Amino acid sequence: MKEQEVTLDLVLEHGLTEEEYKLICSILGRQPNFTELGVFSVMWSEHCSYKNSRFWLKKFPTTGPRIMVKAGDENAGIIDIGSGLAISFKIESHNHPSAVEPFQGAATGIGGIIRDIFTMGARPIALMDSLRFGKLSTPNVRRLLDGVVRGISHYGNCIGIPTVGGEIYFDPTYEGNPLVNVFCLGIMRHEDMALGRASGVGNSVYYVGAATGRDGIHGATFASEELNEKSEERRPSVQVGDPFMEKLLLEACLELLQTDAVVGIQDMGAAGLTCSTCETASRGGAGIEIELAKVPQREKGMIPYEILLSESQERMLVIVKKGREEEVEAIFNKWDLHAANIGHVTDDGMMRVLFNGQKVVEIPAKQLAEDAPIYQREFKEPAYYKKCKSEDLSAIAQPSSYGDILKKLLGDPTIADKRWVYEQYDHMVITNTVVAPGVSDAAVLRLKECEKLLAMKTDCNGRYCYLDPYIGGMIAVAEAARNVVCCGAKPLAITDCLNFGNPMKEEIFWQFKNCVEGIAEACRQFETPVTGGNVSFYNENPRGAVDPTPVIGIVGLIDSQDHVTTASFKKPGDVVILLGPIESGIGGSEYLAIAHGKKTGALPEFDIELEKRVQSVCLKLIRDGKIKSAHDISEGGLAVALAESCILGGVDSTALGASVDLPATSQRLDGVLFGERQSRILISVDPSDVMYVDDFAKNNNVPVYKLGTVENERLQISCSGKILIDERIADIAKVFRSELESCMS
Amino acid sequence: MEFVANIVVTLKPSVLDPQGNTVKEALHSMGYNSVEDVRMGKFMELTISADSEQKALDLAHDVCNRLLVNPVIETYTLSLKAQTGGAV
Amino acid sequence: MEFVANIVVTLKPSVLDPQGNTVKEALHSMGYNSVEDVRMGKFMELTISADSEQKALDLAHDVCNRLLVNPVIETYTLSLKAQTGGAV
Amino acid sequence: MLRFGVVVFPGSNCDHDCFYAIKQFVSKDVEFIWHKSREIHEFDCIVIPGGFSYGDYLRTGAIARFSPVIGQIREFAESGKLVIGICNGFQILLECGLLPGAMLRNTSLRFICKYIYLKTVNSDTPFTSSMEQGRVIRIPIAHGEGNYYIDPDGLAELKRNNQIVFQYCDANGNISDNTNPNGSVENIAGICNKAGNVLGMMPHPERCCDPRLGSSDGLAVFQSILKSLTVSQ
Ligand SMILES: Nc1ncnc2c1ncn2[C@@H]1O[C@H](COP(=O)(O)OP(=O)(O)O)[C@@H](O)[C@H]1O
Ligand SMILES: [Mg+2]
Repeated sequence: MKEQEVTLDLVLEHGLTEEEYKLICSILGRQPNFTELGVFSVMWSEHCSYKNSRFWLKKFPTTGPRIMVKAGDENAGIIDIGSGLAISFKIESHNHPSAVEPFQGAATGIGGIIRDIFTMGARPIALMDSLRFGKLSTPNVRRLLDGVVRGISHYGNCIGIPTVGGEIYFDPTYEGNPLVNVFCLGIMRHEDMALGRASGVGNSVYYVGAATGRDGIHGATFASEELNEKSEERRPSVQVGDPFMEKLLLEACLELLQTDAVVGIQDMGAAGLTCSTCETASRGGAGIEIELAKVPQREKGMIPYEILLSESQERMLVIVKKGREEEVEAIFNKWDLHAANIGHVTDDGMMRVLFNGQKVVEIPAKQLAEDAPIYQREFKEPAYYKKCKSEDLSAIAQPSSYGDILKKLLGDPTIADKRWVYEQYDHMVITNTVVAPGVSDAAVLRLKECEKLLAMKTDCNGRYCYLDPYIGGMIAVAEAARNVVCCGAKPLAITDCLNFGNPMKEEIFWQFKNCVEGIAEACRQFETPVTGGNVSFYNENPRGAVDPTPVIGIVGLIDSQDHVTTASFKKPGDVVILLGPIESGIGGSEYLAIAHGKKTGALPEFDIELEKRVQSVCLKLIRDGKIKSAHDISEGGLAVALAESCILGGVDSTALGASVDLPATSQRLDGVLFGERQSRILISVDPSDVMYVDDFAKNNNVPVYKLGTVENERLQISCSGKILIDERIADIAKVFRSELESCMS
Repeated sequence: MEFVANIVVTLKPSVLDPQGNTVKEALHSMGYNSVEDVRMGKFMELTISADSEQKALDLAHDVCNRLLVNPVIETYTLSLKAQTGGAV
Repeated sequence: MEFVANIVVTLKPSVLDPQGNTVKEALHSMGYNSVEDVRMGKFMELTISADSEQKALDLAHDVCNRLLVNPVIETYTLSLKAQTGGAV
Repeated sequence: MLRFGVVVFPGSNCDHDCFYAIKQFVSKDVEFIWHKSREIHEFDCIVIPGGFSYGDYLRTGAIARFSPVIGQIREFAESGKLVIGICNGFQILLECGLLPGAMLRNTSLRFICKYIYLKTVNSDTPFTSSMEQGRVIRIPIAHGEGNYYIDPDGLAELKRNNQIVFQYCDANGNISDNTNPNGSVENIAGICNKAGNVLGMMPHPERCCDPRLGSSDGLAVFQSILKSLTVSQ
């Protein structure tokens, strides 16, 4: 690569506007040189600056009694969980890299999110993955799924952090633009918290980890564009991950943070060296000066522009107290890592970069890091919205066999068991996994440091968000919360990954804004502040934008092992009870999509007050020891939830069944069976506790239905005596367990 | 006729090779300091039945491009020779 | 002087090659039925500085026997050439 | 008190799990051993834990065998003391020749993490002494290369010396191709050396010592070690 003259064309090519360029000139008091232009373009890209989303992200509640570090202040938020312990967690997207190179794209996504967590001083103890693909009937989709799962498996297993949960949806909307969102959670003692700040004039700036190559130059700007044939040409920006290097970095950094030799630490993620230097300086209210010739380099002849913008993986920046350098170098040496002292902290607030002694960049760090323009994009309600909402679904015929529909839904890869995926992930290493993937609505981890446990899950139904972004956004939070409640946890806080199309399109921005408002409202209602997250725009393929998909990662706290509850029925004779309303429309359901090929309709009624009551009644009953199993009713509705609680109930061939009779209804039966009304939890209780549960729910104004009993071998569902479904568990279990695998082999 | 295609797939020169690096470091710590660089790749041997050398060659290239090689990060070289002694 | 050693490591014929089998089956399902067999191996390229070709060769063999190849399951072939143009 | 040492290589990742399981359930006296150490004779049992030493680059366990600690472990083993390698630890023991055979990739070519059943076919080792012959335990595996290979002569020798310790089976102890998760020769999941004091096994006993995690069957392995060490002291 060669240095170029800065012209307006070049500015535009860098994804900056003419106005932004003027602003840059006024910050500098002169024109930027080529390198500085590159630096501004990555820092002011959508990916790094959130210039199109920041205005709306401010709507999220971010404070609460447990918040120790707020969203946006550092790489990730920190939440107090008592006993002197805190957790840090975050979710991030790696959609575009994964579309181009699924294995490495997903692998480096895992690497990136792990660095975000240990840079806070937390030891990462869990990963989750939230994935969206097109339909598996397409060979290319199978290739993508295979590559993404292998990539996550490769990186997560090697570094030794269990992937304990996640979710996958398959829908044509994601074809050609898969979503790969990854979540990491870490734990620390309060006093081990580390911050990404550079301060103390004269302190040393260390570069540690992998050498810099020409990887991913303009990765950040690449993530801020739509995918098209041109992206193919940009393929060199694909990076290769090295989980072994990251494992060494992780151990070395955590060991280092046990000393008090470190002032600040920050990972080099998007926009690499550029971002980490100007952000640490800006947060620390200081300046920073580095010499690029001292940066370890993998390739020959790199120019400053390339070194500064490279997104090579597995690198960290560490600000070390003056005089403590030897101690720090000894720790890196122990872990066979090369650490280079590349500069020092200054007091003039400048990000100054030298190359062989020659000044190549001089920019006020704070303005570079924080003063990117913020835009309020135009938005407009799309035409489809009212049309779908008012669509008359009464003409849709009832299926001829409810049993066949049940099997079809259970074998639908979106609903079917994801064993083929999670068995490729080490989900047990670190030996905390009390509730493993596939067992319940959320994962549960014990903590070796205290009696409490954590429950966690990611969730989002993009179809709901398409049909009604505001309600869909609320539901994403509500369902995530319901999932951890079913495990016996009190929801603590959330992180979000907002996957949308091109924000310059007004109708897309309308979806974005409404989802954000829905999420913000739900978070206020559930008192679960947002601790951080990520925005991924430009998720489009030639046919248009993906469904709006604001993935919510949630973490809940369980007080005691006794409260841990799973989704499976436990014993024949136990009573099956529904907490929440029984009737449901079919709008927006997986049933409507799978059995009738329709993505439309008004979503079933959603009342957040009712949702809160259902959740708190369920949690209270769990804590009082009255509930033997609890399962959230989601995709596939009541019938699928019943089937799952039966199937999950057995070890190997001894699955349990159930016999339930639904109360007479004037509503459509496919809706009652397969509709996806929210605010519903399927529980089973000991016969002696039925009265108590019934009274308690009613007293708290939660609808409650005694549906039937846990049995052996068969699932029978009738409605006021008339049999609707009667299937052998062995048969439906086979469909549920094997469908994803048979699609993939 | 039968042909054997030997295919060597390597990472493009600018792509990070974590395996190669780690092996190099290991060799250095074993005292083999004169090994200056290590790059790792894949080797594949395909036995192909075809009417002519040209057809076998075309097929081998086709298979490389479609399945065996990931053009995003890899390149390959191919050599073909007729299998002497007929069928194995 | 600089030399480049190309090393091909393959599984011994008596050892089952699950990867090669899987690739073969994938090729068959893509319609490439004329691919009769696939064997997978590893390729390694070592850059060695040495006084003579013989020394470089000895070193490369040494490194293969000590680290790069597991004789229980693998065999290897080695070829060496002088790096033209000297140091890179 | 009996001293356990857990070896840490760059890239080991079940080191803390082994340490924790031993400390909680087996012996308070457990320490980490950094792979560059040259002094291990004060320990009674060495545990080589699972993980991805050196990223498992080149071959699993191939690079780790050149760590200084391996020479020590060799002497330790030759003196008759107990060494157990779990998963990556097993792979390292194969690479350094303390156990015969080699590992290939799972026939599925995928990493597999799940609970399986394991049959104790030799209860006459220090690692299985507290289990009855034929006992079936439920225990997790988590590996991409656990497909144990040994040539026919080697296999005959293993059998002759009664070195096969664990085999993959079903809940009732039946051993068949259907219960072979990775393609291992004769469903072999664990073997010992001729003298019986070095064991390698792919499944993870340290992951199932705590009943909270779903099974405590793995404890039997550590209890056996404890028992035989106590007897020999
Ligand atoms: N990509 C994945 N990675 C790991 N675990 C997954 C993944 N997808 C689903 N799971 C696990 O499978 C189980 C069911 O998940 P899901 O179908 O999302 O349930 P629900 O409908 O209750 O939200 C959960 O334990 C979940 O963590
Ligand atoms: Mg759920």
